[in-house]
Amino acid sequence: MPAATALEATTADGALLVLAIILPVIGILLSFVLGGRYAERIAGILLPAGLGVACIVFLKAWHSEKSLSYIVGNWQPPLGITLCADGLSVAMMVAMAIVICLIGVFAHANFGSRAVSVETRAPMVFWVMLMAISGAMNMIFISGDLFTLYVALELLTFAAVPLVCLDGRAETLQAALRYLLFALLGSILYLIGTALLYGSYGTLDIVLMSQRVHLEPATLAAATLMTVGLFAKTALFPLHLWLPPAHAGAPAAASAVLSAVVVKGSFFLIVRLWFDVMPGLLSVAGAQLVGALGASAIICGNVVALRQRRLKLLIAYSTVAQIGYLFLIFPLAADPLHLQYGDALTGGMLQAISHATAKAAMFMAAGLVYASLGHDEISELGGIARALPMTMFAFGLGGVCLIGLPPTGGFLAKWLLLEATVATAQWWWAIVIIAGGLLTSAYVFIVLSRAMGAPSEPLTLHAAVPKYQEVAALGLALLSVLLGLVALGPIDVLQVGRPEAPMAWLR
Amino acid sequence: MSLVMDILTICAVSAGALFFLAGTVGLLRFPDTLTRLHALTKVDNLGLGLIVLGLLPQTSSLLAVKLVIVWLLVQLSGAVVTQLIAGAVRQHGADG
Amino acid sequence: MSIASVFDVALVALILAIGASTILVRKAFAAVVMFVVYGLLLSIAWVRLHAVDVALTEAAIGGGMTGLLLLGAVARSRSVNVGGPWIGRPARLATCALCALVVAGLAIAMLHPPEVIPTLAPTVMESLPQSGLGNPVAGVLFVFRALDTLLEKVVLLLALLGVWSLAPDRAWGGMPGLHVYARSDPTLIFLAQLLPPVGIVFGIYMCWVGAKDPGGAFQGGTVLAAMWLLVIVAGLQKAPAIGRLWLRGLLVAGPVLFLAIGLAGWVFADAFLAYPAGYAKPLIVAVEAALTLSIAVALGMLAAGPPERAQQQ
Amino acid sequence: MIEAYPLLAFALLFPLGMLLACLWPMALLRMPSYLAFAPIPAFAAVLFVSDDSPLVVGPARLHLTFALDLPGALLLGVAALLWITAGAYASPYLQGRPNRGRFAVCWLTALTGCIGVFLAADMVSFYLFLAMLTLGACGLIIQHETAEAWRAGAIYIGLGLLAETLLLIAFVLLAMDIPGNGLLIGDAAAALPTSPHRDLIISLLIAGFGMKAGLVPFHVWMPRAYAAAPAPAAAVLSGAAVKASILGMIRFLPLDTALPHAGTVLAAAGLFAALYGVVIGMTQRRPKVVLAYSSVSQMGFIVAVIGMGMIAGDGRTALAAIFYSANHVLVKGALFLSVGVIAATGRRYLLPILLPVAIIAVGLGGLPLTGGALAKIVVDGPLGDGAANTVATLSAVGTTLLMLQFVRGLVTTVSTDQEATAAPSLFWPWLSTAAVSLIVPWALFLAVPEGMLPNPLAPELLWKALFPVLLGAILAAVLWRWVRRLPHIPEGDIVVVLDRCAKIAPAWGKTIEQAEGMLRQWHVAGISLLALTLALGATLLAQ
Amino acid sequence: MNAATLFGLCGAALVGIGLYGLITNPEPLRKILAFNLLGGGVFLLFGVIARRAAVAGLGGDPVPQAMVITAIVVAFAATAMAIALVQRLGDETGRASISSDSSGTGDGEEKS
Repeated sequence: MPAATALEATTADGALLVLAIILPVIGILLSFVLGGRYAERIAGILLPAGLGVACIVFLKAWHSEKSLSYIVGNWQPPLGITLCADGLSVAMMVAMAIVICLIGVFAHANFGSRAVSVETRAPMVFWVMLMAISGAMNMIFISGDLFTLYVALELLTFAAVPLVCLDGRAETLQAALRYLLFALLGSILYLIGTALLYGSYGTLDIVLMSQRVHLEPATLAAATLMTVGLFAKTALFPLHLWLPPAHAGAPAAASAVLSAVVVKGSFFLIVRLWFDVMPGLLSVAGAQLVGALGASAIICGNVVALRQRRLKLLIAYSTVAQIGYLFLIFPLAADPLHLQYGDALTGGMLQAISHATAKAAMFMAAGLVYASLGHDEISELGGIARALPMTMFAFGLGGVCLIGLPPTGGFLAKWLLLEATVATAQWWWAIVIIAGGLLTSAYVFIVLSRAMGAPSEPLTLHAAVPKYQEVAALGLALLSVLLGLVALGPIDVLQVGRPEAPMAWLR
Repeated sequence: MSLVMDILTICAVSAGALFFLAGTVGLLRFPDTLTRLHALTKVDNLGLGLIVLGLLPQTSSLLAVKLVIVWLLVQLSGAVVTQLIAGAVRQHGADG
Repeated sequence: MSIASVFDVALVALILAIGASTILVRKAFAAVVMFVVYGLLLSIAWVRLHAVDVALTEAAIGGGMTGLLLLGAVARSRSVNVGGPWIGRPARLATCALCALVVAGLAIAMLHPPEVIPTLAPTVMESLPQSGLGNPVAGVLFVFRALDTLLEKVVLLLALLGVWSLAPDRAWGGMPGLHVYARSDPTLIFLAQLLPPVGIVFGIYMCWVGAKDPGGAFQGGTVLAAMWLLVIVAGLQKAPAIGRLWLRGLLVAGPVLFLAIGLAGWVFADAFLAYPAGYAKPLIVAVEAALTLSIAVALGMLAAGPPERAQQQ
Repeated sequence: MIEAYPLLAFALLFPLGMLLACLWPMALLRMPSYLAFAPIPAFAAVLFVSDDSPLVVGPARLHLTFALDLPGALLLGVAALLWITAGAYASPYLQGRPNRGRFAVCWLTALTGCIGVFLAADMVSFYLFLAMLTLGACGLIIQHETAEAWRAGAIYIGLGLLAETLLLIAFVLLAMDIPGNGLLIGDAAAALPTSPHRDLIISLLIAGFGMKAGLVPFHVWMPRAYAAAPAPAAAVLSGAAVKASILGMIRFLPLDTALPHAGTVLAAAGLFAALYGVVIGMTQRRPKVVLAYSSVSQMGFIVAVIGMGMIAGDGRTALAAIFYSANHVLVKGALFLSVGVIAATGRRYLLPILLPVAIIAVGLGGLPLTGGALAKIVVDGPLGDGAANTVATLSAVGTTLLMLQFVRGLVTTVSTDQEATAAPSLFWPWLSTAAVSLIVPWALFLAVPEGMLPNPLAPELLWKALFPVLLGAILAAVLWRWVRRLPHIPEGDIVVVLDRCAKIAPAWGKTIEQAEGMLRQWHVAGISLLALTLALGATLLAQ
Repeated sequence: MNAATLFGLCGAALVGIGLYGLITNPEPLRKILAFNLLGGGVFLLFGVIARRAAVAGLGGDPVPQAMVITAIVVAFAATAMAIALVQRLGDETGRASISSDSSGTGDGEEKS
């Protein structure tokens, strides 16, 4: 066996990581053979199983306070591939698994395939793609190799694009095409980066790379191209052209998974890149640039959301804005001056997780509103709060989380970010965070007040909404509210495997 | 012996290259599809044939067989494609 | 300057010229033709870079299959009014300038290689005997980075499902729309009868030889797929309905076997995707064989497009 | 004495439990009848808890802490009384009106928030319950669902959230200054004078709490909200809920340390609001709006007292301000409730009801022997003898004037049915509030040890209190007699300016939207991608 | 300058050409074409890096070569999907373009 400079080893429960990846793969293969009629059943077994695996991994990492790792095929890096789950990975894994499972519950109404006798298109595609997204996300969270991450990224894109145009209307096809092409542009830029990095260091293993990395032209070009490529896939502000039509046009369950889960994949990779692969390489000016993009995303996304006439477009633009918050962690924690300041990273991750739960709930609620009204014009929402109280309550709770009122996860995340702005003396980001919160509350209030107002003409509901769909949305919304309670302990897990910097405010 | 073989190779390959050149010029300069096809087929047949012929003395026997197979396959596909294009031209008129 | 460098410079110039004209030429059809040429030239470049495996793949998939797809798309989109507004000159100039700057950055990165160029080649050669394979690229694909290869197969399947998902609801389970190009020309039928036997032998040979020489599952699979498509286009056989069980079975056979052997490695060789000592080569060859079939079917169906006609029973 | 722990817990959990019970439709249906019971445990806690040992909830890492200190207890006690009577008043008031369930939910939310704020001893729970209070109050304001109510609700929640975000920043800054990892308000206030961000934090706190307290120019929400809310809701909002800001100022601002600059600002703003509320209030006709402007004036006065305390660095100011607030809680509550009672009463039975209303109302201006007079005596010390005292006297004159204006307006709202009487279930809660508002200040005053405060029955003090009232009455008479037309100022006065700003905002929004639409074009996005690549590369290179 | 560097520069230039085409050409098919061209350039970079790292007995580092094979297949899958999308879009609208909001105000979504 070749001797690597730093020997990585399979840890005791590392095998669980393999399971987290291959469970969805098994599901996809089985669905192909057994056909679409069984796809839902297969997903119904494998997605909760994946959640179970994620929970176990989470608990192991939390209790042992160590990362889990697994060396695939017993081939040490740089030759082989490792899987490694640190604190960030396990937290995201569990959160995304929960969101995906609840989306699965919600989707049963639209994509249920148990009753039909022949395979039909939409259910087959939806469930397979949902499993693929879950597998790809797990892969992104735990892979320790930059090229495997590229494959996982593509897996994610290929699973996400068909979900956008599941209903086959021309405008959703257009949105899907836009999304696909722009995402491909993003991933090809990422691929250039991996090539250059391999050329410079002879490895793509994250751990080895972080030991060898230093500033030279190829690394610089690689870092830039990879970051910008991932920006494009995350829909960071000026590169968000594909997001609003794609997320607003997709069926509700698909919108939820796209907005809540899929964009977090490429974001996570950016975090990996700057915090684990090349820690300290981001210059102060670069970090400020990224932060500025995030800030403009917050302001611009929120303002445009405020001006939308359709509910789903409003929520989609709100996603554009919320993505902006995620990128504030770079000026607050990623540049060499502040690298030791872990709170902002924790806040950013928490923001990603609470946005996932809240946004999924809001998209589900919007979908239910659409289903029962037959449209989602905000000005025509009058009376819907009385017809679907639980749904609008879920929407409201999700909105409260986005605004950042306590005790929601959004509050805790913003608190941590604000604290970081103070600690690093960068008050200008605090202004953006606050202004974003106010704009968010404005559009949440507008929607809720319309929904609670009286209808202009007697409300006729197009379809009855199944109770469990409302419960799924409400469950996610409650989750986003209760996320603030992770401050009581589980938040520590985010620090597992990080080099230093315990939480300043909980010490 | 090897000198003779080398000379044969040089001659044959050069002649083949010449055919390719002529064929390419023809492809670019000829006025319509059918005449262009005519130029192309010459290249396929003779140019490639001469080059393969020229290379044969330089290779081992297994590789020689492979080279001949390559030539045959190109012959086959070239002939068929030419037929198809010509047929299409006759049907729709030469607009491409 | 040696003949080789003259050739290289000429090749690079040609590639760039063809590449630029692919972008700049007005007609889409001409652009696609240019692109096919570009693919072939690239595979020559790959040979010059001593990467014959990649050259084969590039020629078969990058140039051939992609070219086929694009040609088909151009042929079909001719009737519809394609195109939007052209982008104004200032924007084009700006894009051009920015692209040039990006290229300059990349060029600087390429011109400044590290002092000691890192390589894994010795490591690979050192570990390769354990797998029993002779082709280092196959070794990397199926032994050291097997996880990537496995996932990539899943990507292929997902892309196929993605293509299928674009079918209208009523056509689900039916036949792909390849019949659009189908024409019963006697010459074509002649070719479709003559070529496939040769092609099949060749494809299998490529897969088999991949264990020790350039070649392998991808290249072999592509050749098989091409033969299959030829038969379909000639109208000798219909494209299979996507709901067929045998089709689904073939599609997943490769990945399933791969996964199964990977899982078996967990039991017998102590790690996922590890091969038991001594059995590595036969197992890998088996996986490659199954993958060749799966890849052939997947590529063929990808090229055939989404189903368009309901299945006629 | 009884252990503090279970009582405090019960005080919070009881309304919270009732709130959660509303998830069950049957309970929701009946809830409006039981609103009066929700604050009883809190009141009991005030009566029976003697020490201020804290209640700590949650594990050691991040806990919520609740405690009953003297200011909190005083306010909580009177607020709980008001919540009880107003709750009793609300149940018949709601009879047969739409949205009863939502009213109950919002009521309980606001109540829980109110109790929580008064009890909170750490910043997180303070913020949490303040937010709850705001949300519940907003729900109460939009109860009638008229256009006016929606507008009032929007303004209220907008300003409320703005205030809370300002407070949030202040809290974050404070949390950084506390040694260790605690988040207790007491520690924060103690650490504030030496904090590096002291001035910033104090400005944020003053701005945040000032918005909540309705300081000019952030008072715009008050007239609209109180006018739009149903009478019982207006009573608790203007009486109890708004006092959260006063309590917040007292808890967070370091009154023991002399901070002359901040104190002067606060005092000036408060005194200005005290006069401004009177002047604008005089131009109003609707009784509820007049009462709202009176609230602006009274809250301004209390803030001024706190500001004077800050100038002097006198810790006893806190209690004085709290005493004044406690009186205001009950009086304002009783007056708002009377609006509903009078509206249900015919001209024939008007006098027996109008008389106590008038006494209580004028009491706010300092009529001798009422709570108002006592409150004026209590705050006399902190205000000192300077200009502030003159302004205070002026304010007392103005308040009398304003209250007479209120009574005058009230008379015009009597029921058209000569014989009508208010339902007993409406009448008795009002009467008890009125009685309580007269008795409780005395009880509190007498609880203060002898000698600390002057004797309220001393003749010179009686005259000092009576003189502004008389002056006010004379002025009122003059004003009504000879000045026919007072200028009409729209409710919420400067909100009109805000409206104009609101018209400009969409234009900006439109510009941003158009720019965003342009950025979403494919080639523009592509160019920005390339530009971004180069910019990021350049910044990395610059390292 | 050795052959590897020459091809490296060629790859870089192809990336530029591909990016230009992808950004400026309004036709989706041509964008897909440009994407493939761009991909070819990127793969060439991999090949150059492999070639640069050649050791005795081996023409190049096999690891990047293997990665390129994987990437080529992925790119083909992407192309197939994009083309299928373009064709379906063409079928639905009779007009295949992804710039619905060419007027620049972004009201393309609101038409529906």
